[in-house]
Amino acid sequence: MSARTHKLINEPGNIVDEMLEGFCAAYSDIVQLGGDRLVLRAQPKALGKVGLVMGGGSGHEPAMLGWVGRGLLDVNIVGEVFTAPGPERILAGIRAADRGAGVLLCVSHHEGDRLNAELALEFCEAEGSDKVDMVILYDDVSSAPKGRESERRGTAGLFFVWKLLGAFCEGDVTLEAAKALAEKARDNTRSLAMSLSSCASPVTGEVMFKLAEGDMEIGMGLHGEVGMGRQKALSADETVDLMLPPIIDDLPFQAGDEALVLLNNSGSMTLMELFILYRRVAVKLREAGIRVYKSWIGPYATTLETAGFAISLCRVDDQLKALWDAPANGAYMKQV
Amino acid sequence: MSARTHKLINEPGNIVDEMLEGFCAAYSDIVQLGGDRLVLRAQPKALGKVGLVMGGGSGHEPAMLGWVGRGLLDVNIVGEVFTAPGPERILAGIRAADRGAGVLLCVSHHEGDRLNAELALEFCEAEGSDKVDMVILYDDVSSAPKGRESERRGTAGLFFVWKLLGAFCEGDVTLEAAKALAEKARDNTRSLAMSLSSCASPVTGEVMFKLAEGDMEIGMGLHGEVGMGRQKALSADETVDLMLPPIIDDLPFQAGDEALVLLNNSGSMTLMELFILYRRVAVKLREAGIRVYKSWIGPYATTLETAGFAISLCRVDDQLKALWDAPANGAYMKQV
Amino acid sequence: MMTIGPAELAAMIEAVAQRVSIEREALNRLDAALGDGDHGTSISAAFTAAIEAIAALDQPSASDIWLAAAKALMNRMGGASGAIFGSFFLKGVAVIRGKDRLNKRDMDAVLTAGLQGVQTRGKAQVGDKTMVDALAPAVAAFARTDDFTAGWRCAAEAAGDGADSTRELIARRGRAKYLGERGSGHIDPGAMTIAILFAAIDDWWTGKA
Amino acid sequence: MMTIGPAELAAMIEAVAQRVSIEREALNRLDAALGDGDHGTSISAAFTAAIEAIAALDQPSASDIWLAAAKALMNRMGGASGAIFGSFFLKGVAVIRGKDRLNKRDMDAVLTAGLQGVQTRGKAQVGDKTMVDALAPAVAAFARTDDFTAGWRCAAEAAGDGADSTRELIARRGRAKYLGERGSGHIDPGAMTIAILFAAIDDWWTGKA
Ligand SMILES: Nc1ncnc2c1ncn2[C@@H]1O[C@H](COP(=O)(O)OP(=O)(O)O)[C@@H](O)[C@H]1O
Ligand SMILES: Nc1ncnc2c1ncn2[C@@H]1O[C@H](COP(=O)(O)OP(=O)(O)O)[C@@H](O)[C@H]1O
Ligand SMILES: [Mg+2]
Ligand SMILES: [Mg+2]
Ligand SMILES: [Mg+2]
Ligand SMILES: [Mg+2]
Repeated sequence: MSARTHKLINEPGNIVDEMLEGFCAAYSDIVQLGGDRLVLRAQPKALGKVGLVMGGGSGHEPAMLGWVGRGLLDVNIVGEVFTAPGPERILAGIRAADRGAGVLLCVSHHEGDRLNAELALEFCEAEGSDKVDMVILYDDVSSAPKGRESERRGTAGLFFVWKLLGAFCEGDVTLEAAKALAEKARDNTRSLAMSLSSCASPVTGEVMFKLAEGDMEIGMGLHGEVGMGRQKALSADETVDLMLPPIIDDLPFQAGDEALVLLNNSGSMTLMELFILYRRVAVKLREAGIRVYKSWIGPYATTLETAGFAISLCRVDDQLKALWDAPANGAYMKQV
Repeated sequence: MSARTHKLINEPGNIVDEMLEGFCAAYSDIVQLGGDRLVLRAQPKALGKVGLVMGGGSGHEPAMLGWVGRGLLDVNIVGEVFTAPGPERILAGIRAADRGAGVLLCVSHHEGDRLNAELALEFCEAEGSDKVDMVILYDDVSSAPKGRESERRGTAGLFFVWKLLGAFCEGDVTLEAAKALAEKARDNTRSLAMSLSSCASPVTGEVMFKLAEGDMEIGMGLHGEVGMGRQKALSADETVDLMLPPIIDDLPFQAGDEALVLLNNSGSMTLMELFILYRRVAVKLREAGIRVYKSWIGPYATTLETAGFAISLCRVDDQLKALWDAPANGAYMKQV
Repeated sequence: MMTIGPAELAAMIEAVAQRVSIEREALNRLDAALGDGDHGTSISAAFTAAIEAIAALDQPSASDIWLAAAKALMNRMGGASGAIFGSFFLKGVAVIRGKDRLNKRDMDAVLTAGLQGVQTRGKAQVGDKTMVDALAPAVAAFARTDDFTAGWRCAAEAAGDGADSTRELIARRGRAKYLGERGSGHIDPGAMTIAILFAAIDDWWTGKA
Repeated sequence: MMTIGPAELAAMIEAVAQRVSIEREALNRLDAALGDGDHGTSISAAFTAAIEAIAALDQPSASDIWLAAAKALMNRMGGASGAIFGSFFLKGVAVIRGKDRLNKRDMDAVLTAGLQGVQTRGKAQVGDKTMVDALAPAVAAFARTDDFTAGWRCAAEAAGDGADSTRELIARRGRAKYLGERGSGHIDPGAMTIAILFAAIDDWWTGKA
């Protein structure tokens, strides 16, 4: 199966700017467009609260711009397609998020994101601002073995971290506490993704990688990075049975645990398929004695129009459950 | 471009039941699964309120099951893929929605939905129950010319009607008033859709219709019914410039009007493209003096994994604006 | 045999169900050209449901059988075609009710009522490229004959010709209508189902009469 | 010419920008095999941004030029490669600062510092199938020579050989590392950019010296 190469865009060089204009116009009650491709809250959070900044390449919409809003992030710095923004923009984002109580720069672990965040923090240090810290987030069990968690990639499961951390930072907390909470959420989160198809770059018009119709790839990264290997595509239940154990065994999630569950659509999976997949996930978790606290199914961190999905689990205690249930109002994450 | 024919399902004959099991398990705080493939609210609405029922074929997820919940529908009756449920199930749905103040059966206008709804109402009459009425809803300007609105198809824009009507029926209103409100919302709503690609049926594994890579079809129905004609695919701005005038001129929407705007993703469009398209919609509406009250962009009524989108506008007055802003908590429609 | 009773009606529907099931993929292919490609799957599932429903009846009358078929088609198929194929049987129920066995004249009335039910429900006329293009001539041909043997034979022929005639038509009902001219050149799947139905009955009757 | 001043540094970067822009599609194709297919587009846009930034400077010193290039590469390219290519220039800035013109020895130090910046930032060693496989031998070859003419010539050759050497390697850094063995058989696009960069400088120098 070939990916769709005709995109409804205008000039390939303008896609990020035009996308941001459209997004911020559509949700002007929630977000506003700053300079330097910053997506800011329409109403900044109160002074004296820790600011949350997240940068990243585009092509994953609604991530991350959809999580800017009350109870979520303060600022999203938007890069070119699948390309982390450079240090200058990150610095601008940090400044925009500063409400006087420090800023936490959240990094979804990819080499580009980490390197540019490090550069930005070095510039911050050089400027003498010490109220900025950084947390590296990862969740993808396929990208490095157990014991080397910090080498893993950040993927769809980080959604849990943004939501939990966002709720936490609405309260009167310190920068240190915010970082600790982010690490707690991260260290309880595990994900694994698969793909049935590729996607085409809106910039170059080229298909990102080759995947034959009827094949699947387990362990995909968020940018079409290939994973643990290719095989004939299986049925829904077989696919879940293959993907869930490596997630459960890694943490490990154990009988008696409670977990949030995310089934992330990488782009063009149908919800019908995702619901059918979820059904099996629920059965298997019940068998393992793991209680599902809440579930979310949909396109949260996409890879353009890739057909694929990720399973993410986050083990929660009373603190995390309360944070999960706290209200949120991002354009693409609403907790009522 | 060929559609993806490998689906992550199990037995093709079980997809609707497995989908419903998965969906209702994932969102058990919002919905519950009744017999006869009914999706019901987890907590039924109070006695003495008008019940809202909506039937329809599946394959459009999150429509309609995603709109069951507080402030929205009471019951969704789910049919086979792209196939309206038969009269017996509709009757079961009507009974399940009955809270003693009458039930309004909402029909998205397609021959199958209308015929089965008529049959169900005839059976209701035969049973002597007179507190049931039906409203036929349509919005697609491409399916019949102005003056013959009642022949038009129901498409993505009906989302406005469910939301507004759902909010209305949380109040103490009569069945007659509910029907009048549904008609008011409908009569202020217009939509037009386009596609860049087809989709494959999960039942038969066959591609639904042929559309060459680089071509587009304007005026698509919700089931891949072809529309006003095929042409070479255009840029984002050109596409909007082609699609918006027939919508605006039809009602017509006029300078000074306020409107809700929906950009519906039929499946595998990227949000990046939809934001770029929205940008142009906003520009053109501004030029026409039409004020955007609120906008929604995303997959609301899909046609499996079709790549395409619809523009829908709904003219609103103070009553409709208040109803729009009223809280709602469906699995896929949350108004905070 | 000059009359048809409950057991024969059940056997007749069973014969239809078998034939439709054999033609399932062919009907899907016809529908793929004009509609959504599911007609064979759904009509076959509906007839299977009908024979199951009939088998579950306890000492059914002739009208019980016709009603069970009507309900199975409507509720199992769903969609416009479920309502339309179901209406064919539903409208016959009142005609049959109270009769133990049906003679040729009774069957004329049952088929005529069924056709009327289909057209009241679906508003299709001959020439609209629907199952009516096969059903209407079949019912007329049946009515022109004097006994069942000639009746089923002529109905089957007329239904077959009627189905063929849909090939060049432009649809004015059902999903195919949105195709406009692009639908020309393909036989309507619903009309083909009617042709299969009468052919199956004719074969069943000749193997039997 | 025994030393290089601000005007020559600017011209040198301009020569690189031109050559990279000509090779844009070829670099994209290399990246399509190993990564996300954008390397040519982004490195070319970044060098264009660099020459614009340099043109906007008012009477720049040599280190101003090097800093402007660093910032343009980092901020315009973004991604890992922006940080890495940018670090090459950024680490040279301190070495240049205060110097009006650079002699061959100074340039040795600038390139060596740049390589160190790249490796400190990106942690890639020779053999990891990155731009370091072209940059490290080029810097070493340059340092082994006594004058600019021989230096640029030898650096260009070493960079070209280094880029070639990446073909059979298995990537341990960058996006390509997720491809594993499947990436073997393709030249690393970043290494090719380094080869192009030194070839452009060598040509510019010979046309000029
Ligand atoms: N209004 C109508 N009147 C008579 N027959 C109709 C009408 N609409 C559809 N049909 C018949 O239904 C057939 C399609 O059946 P099927 O594929 O099962 O339904 P659907 O179109 O809902 O998928 C058409 O070939 C046509 O013969
Ligand atoms: N850690 C690293 N150290 C050195 N070079 C690297 C590293 N990571 C990536 N690169 C270089 O960057 C090149 C890819 O650049 P580019 O395509 O612009 O970035 P991206 O991979 O973000 O799309 C690779 O070919 C490689 O030479
Ligand atoms: Mg890139
Ligand atoms: Mg159908
Ligand atoms: Mg069909
Ligand atoms: Mg690249």
